[in-house]
Amino acid sequence: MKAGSRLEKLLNQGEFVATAELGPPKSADIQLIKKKASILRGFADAVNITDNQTAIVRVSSIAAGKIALDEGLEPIIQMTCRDRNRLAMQADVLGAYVLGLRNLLCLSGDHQSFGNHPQSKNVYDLDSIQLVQMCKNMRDEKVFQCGEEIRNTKKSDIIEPRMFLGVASNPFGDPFEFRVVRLAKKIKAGADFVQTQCIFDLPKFKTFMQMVTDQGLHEKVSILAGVMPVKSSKVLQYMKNNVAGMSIPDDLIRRMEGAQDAKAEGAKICVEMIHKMREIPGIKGVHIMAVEWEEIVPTIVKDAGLWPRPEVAAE
Amino acid sequence: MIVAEQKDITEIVKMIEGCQNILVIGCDTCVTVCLAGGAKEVAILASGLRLALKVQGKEAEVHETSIERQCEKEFVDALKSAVKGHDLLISTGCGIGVQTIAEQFPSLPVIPALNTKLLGLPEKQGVWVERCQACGQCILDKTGGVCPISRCSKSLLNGPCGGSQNGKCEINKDIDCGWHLIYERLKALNRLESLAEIMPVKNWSTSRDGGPRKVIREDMCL
Amino acid sequence: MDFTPAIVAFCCENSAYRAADIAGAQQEGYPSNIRICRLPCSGKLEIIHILKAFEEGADGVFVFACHPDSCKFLLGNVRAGKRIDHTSTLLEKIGIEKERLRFFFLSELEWTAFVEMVRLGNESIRNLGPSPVKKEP
Amino acid sequence: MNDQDKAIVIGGGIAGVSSALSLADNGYEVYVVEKKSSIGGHALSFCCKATEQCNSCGVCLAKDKVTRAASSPNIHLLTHSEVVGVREVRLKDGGVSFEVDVRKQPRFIDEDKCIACSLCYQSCPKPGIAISRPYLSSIPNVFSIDRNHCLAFQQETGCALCEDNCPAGAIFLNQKEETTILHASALVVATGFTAYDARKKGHLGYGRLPEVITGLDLEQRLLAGRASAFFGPLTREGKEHMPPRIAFIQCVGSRDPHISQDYCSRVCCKYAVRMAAKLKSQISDAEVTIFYIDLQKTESEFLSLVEQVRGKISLIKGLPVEIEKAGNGAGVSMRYENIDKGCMESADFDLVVLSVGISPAVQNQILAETLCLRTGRDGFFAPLNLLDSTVSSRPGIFLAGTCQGPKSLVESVSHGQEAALRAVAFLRGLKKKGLEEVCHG
Amino acid sequence: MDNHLDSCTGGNNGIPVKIGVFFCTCGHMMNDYFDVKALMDYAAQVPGVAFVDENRFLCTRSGLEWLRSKIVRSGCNRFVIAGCSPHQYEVRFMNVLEEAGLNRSFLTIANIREGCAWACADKEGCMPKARQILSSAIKRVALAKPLEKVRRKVESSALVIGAGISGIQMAIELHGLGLRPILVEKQEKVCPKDASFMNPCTQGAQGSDEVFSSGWITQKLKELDDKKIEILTSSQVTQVKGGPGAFRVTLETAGQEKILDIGSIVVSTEPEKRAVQKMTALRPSHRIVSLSGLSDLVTRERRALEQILVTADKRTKYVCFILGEAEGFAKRSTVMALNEAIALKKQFKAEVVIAARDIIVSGTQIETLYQKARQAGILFFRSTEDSGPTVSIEKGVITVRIHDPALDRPSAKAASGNAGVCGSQESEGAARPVIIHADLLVFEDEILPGEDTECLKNALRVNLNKGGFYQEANIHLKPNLSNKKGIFLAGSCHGKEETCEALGDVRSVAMAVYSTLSRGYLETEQKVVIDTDKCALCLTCFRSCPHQAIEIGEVELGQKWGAKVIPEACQGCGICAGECPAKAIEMVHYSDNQIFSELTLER
Repeated sequence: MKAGSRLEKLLNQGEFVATAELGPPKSADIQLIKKKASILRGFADAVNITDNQTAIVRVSSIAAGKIALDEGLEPIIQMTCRDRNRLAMQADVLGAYVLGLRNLLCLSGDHQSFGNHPQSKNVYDLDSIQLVQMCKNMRDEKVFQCGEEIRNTKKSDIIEPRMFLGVASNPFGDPFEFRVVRLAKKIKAGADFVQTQCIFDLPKFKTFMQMVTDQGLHEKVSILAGVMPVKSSKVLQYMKNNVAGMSIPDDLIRRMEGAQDAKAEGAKICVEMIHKMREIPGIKGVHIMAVEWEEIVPTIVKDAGLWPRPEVAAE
Repeated sequence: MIVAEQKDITEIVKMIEGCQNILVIGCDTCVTVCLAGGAKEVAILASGLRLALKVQGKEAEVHETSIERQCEKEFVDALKSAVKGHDLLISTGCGIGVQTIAEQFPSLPVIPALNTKLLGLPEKQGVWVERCQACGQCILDKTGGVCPISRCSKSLLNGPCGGSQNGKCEINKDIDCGWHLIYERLKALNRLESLAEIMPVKNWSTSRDGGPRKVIREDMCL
Repeated sequence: MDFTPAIVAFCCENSAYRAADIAGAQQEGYPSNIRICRLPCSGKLEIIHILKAFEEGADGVFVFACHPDSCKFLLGNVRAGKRIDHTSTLLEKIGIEKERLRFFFLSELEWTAFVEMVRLGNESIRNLGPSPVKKEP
Repeated sequence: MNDQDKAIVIGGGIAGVSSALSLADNGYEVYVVEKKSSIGGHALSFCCKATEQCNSCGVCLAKDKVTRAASSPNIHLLTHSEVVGVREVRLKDGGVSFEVDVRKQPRFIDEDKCIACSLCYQSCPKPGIAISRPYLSSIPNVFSIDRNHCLAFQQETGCALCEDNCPAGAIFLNQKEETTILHASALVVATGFTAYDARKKGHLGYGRLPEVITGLDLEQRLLAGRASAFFGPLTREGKEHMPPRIAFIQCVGSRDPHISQDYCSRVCCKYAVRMAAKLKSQISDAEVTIFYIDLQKTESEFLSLVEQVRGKISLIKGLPVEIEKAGNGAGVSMRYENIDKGCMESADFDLVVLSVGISPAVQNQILAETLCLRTGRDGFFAPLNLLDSTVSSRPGIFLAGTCQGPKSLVESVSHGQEAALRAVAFLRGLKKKGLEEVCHG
Repeated sequence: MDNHLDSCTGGNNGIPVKIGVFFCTCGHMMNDYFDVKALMDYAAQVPGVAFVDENRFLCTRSGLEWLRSKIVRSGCNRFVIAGCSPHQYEVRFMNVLEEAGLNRSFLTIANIREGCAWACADKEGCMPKARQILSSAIKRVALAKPLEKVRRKVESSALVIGAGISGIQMAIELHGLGLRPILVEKQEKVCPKDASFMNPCTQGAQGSDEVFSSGWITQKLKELDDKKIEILTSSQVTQVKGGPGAFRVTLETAGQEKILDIGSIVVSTEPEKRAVQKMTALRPSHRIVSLSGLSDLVTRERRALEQILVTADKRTKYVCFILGEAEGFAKRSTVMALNEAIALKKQFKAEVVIAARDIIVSGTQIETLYQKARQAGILFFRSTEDSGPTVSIEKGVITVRIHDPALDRPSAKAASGNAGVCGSQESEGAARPVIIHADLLVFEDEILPGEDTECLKNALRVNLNKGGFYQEANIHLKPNLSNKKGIFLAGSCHGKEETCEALGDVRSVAMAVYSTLSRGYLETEQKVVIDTDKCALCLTCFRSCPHQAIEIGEVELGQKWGAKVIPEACQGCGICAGECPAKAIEMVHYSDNQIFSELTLER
């Protein structure tokens, strides 16, 4: 056991896990967090709590994560390198840990120019890989980035934050050949699980996974494939044109256009995608990114035959 | 070289509010080469200000001069006589120039006519691009001679983020992805394997983050 | 109102200057308040020259260049065009109507056009009234 | 100066001028014998075809050349002059040379004295007819008096107003025709072309209908002023101020076996489209149509020009069968064959421009006899070998420009240089030979 | 107000400026417009003016004589001539100055005839304007600086790049003029890439079918040999410095670097050929060829051709040419097509069809060739602008459909019936295309700039036009100048299509080259001067000079670097002076101060 988080345990049990996403509100509205949490409860083994997603100010991921935890979810705290330097990050890791949060997803983070404070100064003291490394060292070497031991005073004993560390991977970014290398790097840095960018272009993803398995990376880390239900063809079109590092086949867009009930079709596609994912060797689960559409998650999980979710086996 | 860009003249016109006798000082080095503050631009700016003042019906004199390098006290000192009788100095030098002038002429207000933008080079005539952040700890040896600090929007040290597509950066289609360039370069040099190593956390204390910096060459100190 | 604007016309000697000559020789009169300044090529015209003209009290500045692609020096008219765009934005920011700076394409043989342009140009400047630069403090 | 350093260029058109310039630039003494009162030929009577951009018609190029020629110390202009005889003479050093008789018609104004102040012109009772100058700053920039119209030669009283008014005392009404003899070892024939006389094509109505003009007429009109000037207020279908309808007719006197001018004049498509574009740029609402057989899409600039006018003017494949006064009195009506539609159609126009072709100059035959040169069946001077069209059938005489066959303005300039090259090579050859013989002797 | 005086004495190294003003009254004509006497008085009182006089006709021989004597006697060192436009006699007057031992730039013309007397719409405006013109002319001349003349010896060698047909001819012509041509070819041996590129323009028309075959070339190659013309094979130009008369050219010859001093450079490279899109779209077949492919068949692989066009069964064979698919070089295609068509008709008794929008005949004898083709019984179909011929391959049979509206006319029934011979008439319909089952289908080639154009362009620093061929788009460069003086363009590299045209072009270029080199030296005025101390080496002038007349390097041997003008290449436009951010560049005859001095208005 590295962190002993629920997610970790389920993966160790060899379950095909399903994680979801919970975007904290752009206001101090605690009810919204609770509402979303209640939707997802029982349908996701863990939920990512996003960190100022697309560089738009929101309730901090750790605070929201704590609430989710209290609501009976297993949160995965996302942490970007955009907004904090190494001090703040380590402080937050400690903070998250003392609040009982056990999963941490380390990200570079979208550039602030996308968000609602494009004029802000970005930090990028570390990059995502260095962040993972730092957290791993905090957990396993029990030291801060500076090398100091993690103890309050010389006399007091070492109490380190033990986080189950995740990273993101975008199989569709360029240069394509480098994507696997980068994943390998992240694993080397200490990643325990990987959540991929949401996948629409299956063939390309398969080639990616082929390269991954060829290098045996799938044995070193648990890979959760990202899937995304979309409400309309417009969303796809938008992502195709505006979201960097996205590969979306046109026939998919056409299919959505053709559909009478776009939403239903979106969900259907997502389900199909999940089924296909299960067949790909090296995939240990799915990460369902129903951005601002949490209510669809239960349906998808059910239709995908992933319900009910397994329990952690008692030791 | 240092690349600067002239401020909007309206901004400058506001800054000279109420001054009677103005001297525009050009710099014959970097800002001349980057076509922002050389003799030609000084003349245009001065003339522009004169016109602006006349249009506002104000009486004021605007004179012009130019020196070798505004970032050298000795050169700036040489302005002493030229400066006499002026109640405002405008520097078309980079930020360094403005401050040197301020230091040398403590009693006179000096205002900047330029925005100092970047350390870079002309990509083509009239287009300048950034190449260095003066981080104080060069790693170009590891990155095939392409600087990730200045050319990656996130100054990442371990390869392109997920936003890199078709060699372009996620924040803007006409910005090259610095890491893509590094990748291509190392591929050409066939040293890709070096990218597999994790580049350690950078020591930013050598950059601005370590507070105002200083370079001391003991042997050269008199 | 009775006001004769002072107008400086920068003329490329390969086109407009000759056109002006022919117009003259044809006894094809054009306003006498147009002051012609001969240039080897519109590409020689600098921003500062235009500004100086206004400083000296010109109410309008006309620039005559050869037609695109026919500059004897290939790019003179292109350069002139760019400089003039730059100048007119500058003028506007300074508070001088950019209509006071006019850019024309002309060939040596189009002297009738020259006369027409000068006359119309002169009218438009007249309508604009004296240059704001001349305001007495 | 030695004959082998001299050349005579017959014809002061653009080809001749460019030839003369090339020779003069290399230190040769050049005599340009021009029939008219000034050099430059057709080229200088053309207008600038620039629209929003330059359409590279080359008139300014011609003007440049002519001005340069005028100021070249090695070039001597003989205006009002014609070559009337040529004899070959052997020189002492064994080289050959030509002895050329040049007859100069009186201009009645002394070129050296005249200062082109135009006072004579102003004082003349028949200005522009009796005393004239082809165009401003013509070269030489000197007026000339036409004996057929000048009153001094008609009335017994004898008008001499010009003489009295000339401040420079440059007028000599008693000037006589004179013949001078020139020596040179090389001759360049550059007598140019004659525009096809559209009157011969009665059905097109040129000379009969005022609305029908030739390309050359249009050139001159556009040179004199803006296009809008030559249409009055057009009223038709009861409406006022209707846009002018203009037609260009291609291949008038070209590609026409019936008149044994079965060659393409090479320039018409280009000048028609250029002028169409020009008209369109001056009268934005004008309806311009070009009637043609085959559009000669050759040079890249022309292709882009065609692109430029695409959609703005209409191109119809087919030629008119007849042009008559329009029934309703407004303009002319034309019946034509529309090859693309494969039928006869008819339309009305306010102006019809005939793109007249390039015909051999009328005097070619006479000149050919004087110079003992061969002309082709098409009436142009025939080169020995089409791969080098500047070499005439007689050694020492070279051909330049449209006297040898249809050429555009720029092509003529180029051809002029070619002829100069041949002349230079020939003269150098003579010199060498001369030297050798001297050494032997 | 007249500070221009003190400011300029410096330019006149200390000697006080004394200005002489001469009026030409053009007869008495000027007096009709304004009071010349009054003007003279006005001029006399302008500071710096030391001498004023008038003459009735300065431009005449006697006038110039008078001027010369006055210039000498007046003891002035700057002169203004008030009279007609500078475009009339400026040059003559400047020459007079020179003869009088003064620099020609110490003269300014006050254009009070065309520029004022004749031009003023309002007579009362005339006098003041004349005064203004005069005063600014005086100020201007007071500021005048001398125009230095530079005389440079020139090399008699000329580099001919590309040993194609044009290149070879060029070398021979230049040699004939006593110059030293050096032929550069990137292939390892000189054999024009494609003799057929330039098609015998006069073939057929002249009867001699071999005006221009390989025979022509072998003969020329021999000539090269006999004349001992220097040829550098497998060589490429990598860098060119200097200007007309004195280029320093760096070549790569068989891997070796070689540096040559060259007087003048001629580009005569050959373009590339490519199959037109319409052809590449089709399934490749030995029965579908490009024009050049066809001429290869004709000349080299006759057997193959026979297999296509001669078979046991006596069925007539059909050959179809489709023209007008490629942009540009239409003349070349037409001529080639006509020639080949006639040949095939003659030799194989085949039915030959040429489908084209327009027949291009604007060249030497092409019309005749066209007529000849018609008489030979070749069928011409005119496809319309919007519906070109379509090609399809149906079970191995190449089928061409052509819409020729001419055939829809009853009158043309006969013709269409005739067309029927070479195919079948499609069922009745408004527009009935002619259908041809072609045994041989021929497309024109698309002509593209040579593949080395880009790098050669960079080495020579010359411009290309939109099509990527060597530029000449600007009328002032015609007939064959590049944007850089001393570098010329000859033949197909700038769009010449016919052999005659190309060879003619070669000769006119040869003449131009000779004109630059024949005198053995070049004398040019230093119109532009660069103040090295001010030069910030920003390269702006270097980049923006349209004639590539500015170089960066040691200003004087062993001195520090700076920008320097190559006077022989400079054409005096002043663009560089306008761009220079350090104000280091000045046009001698149009200095800023001079221009400013003309702007001051009388108040």
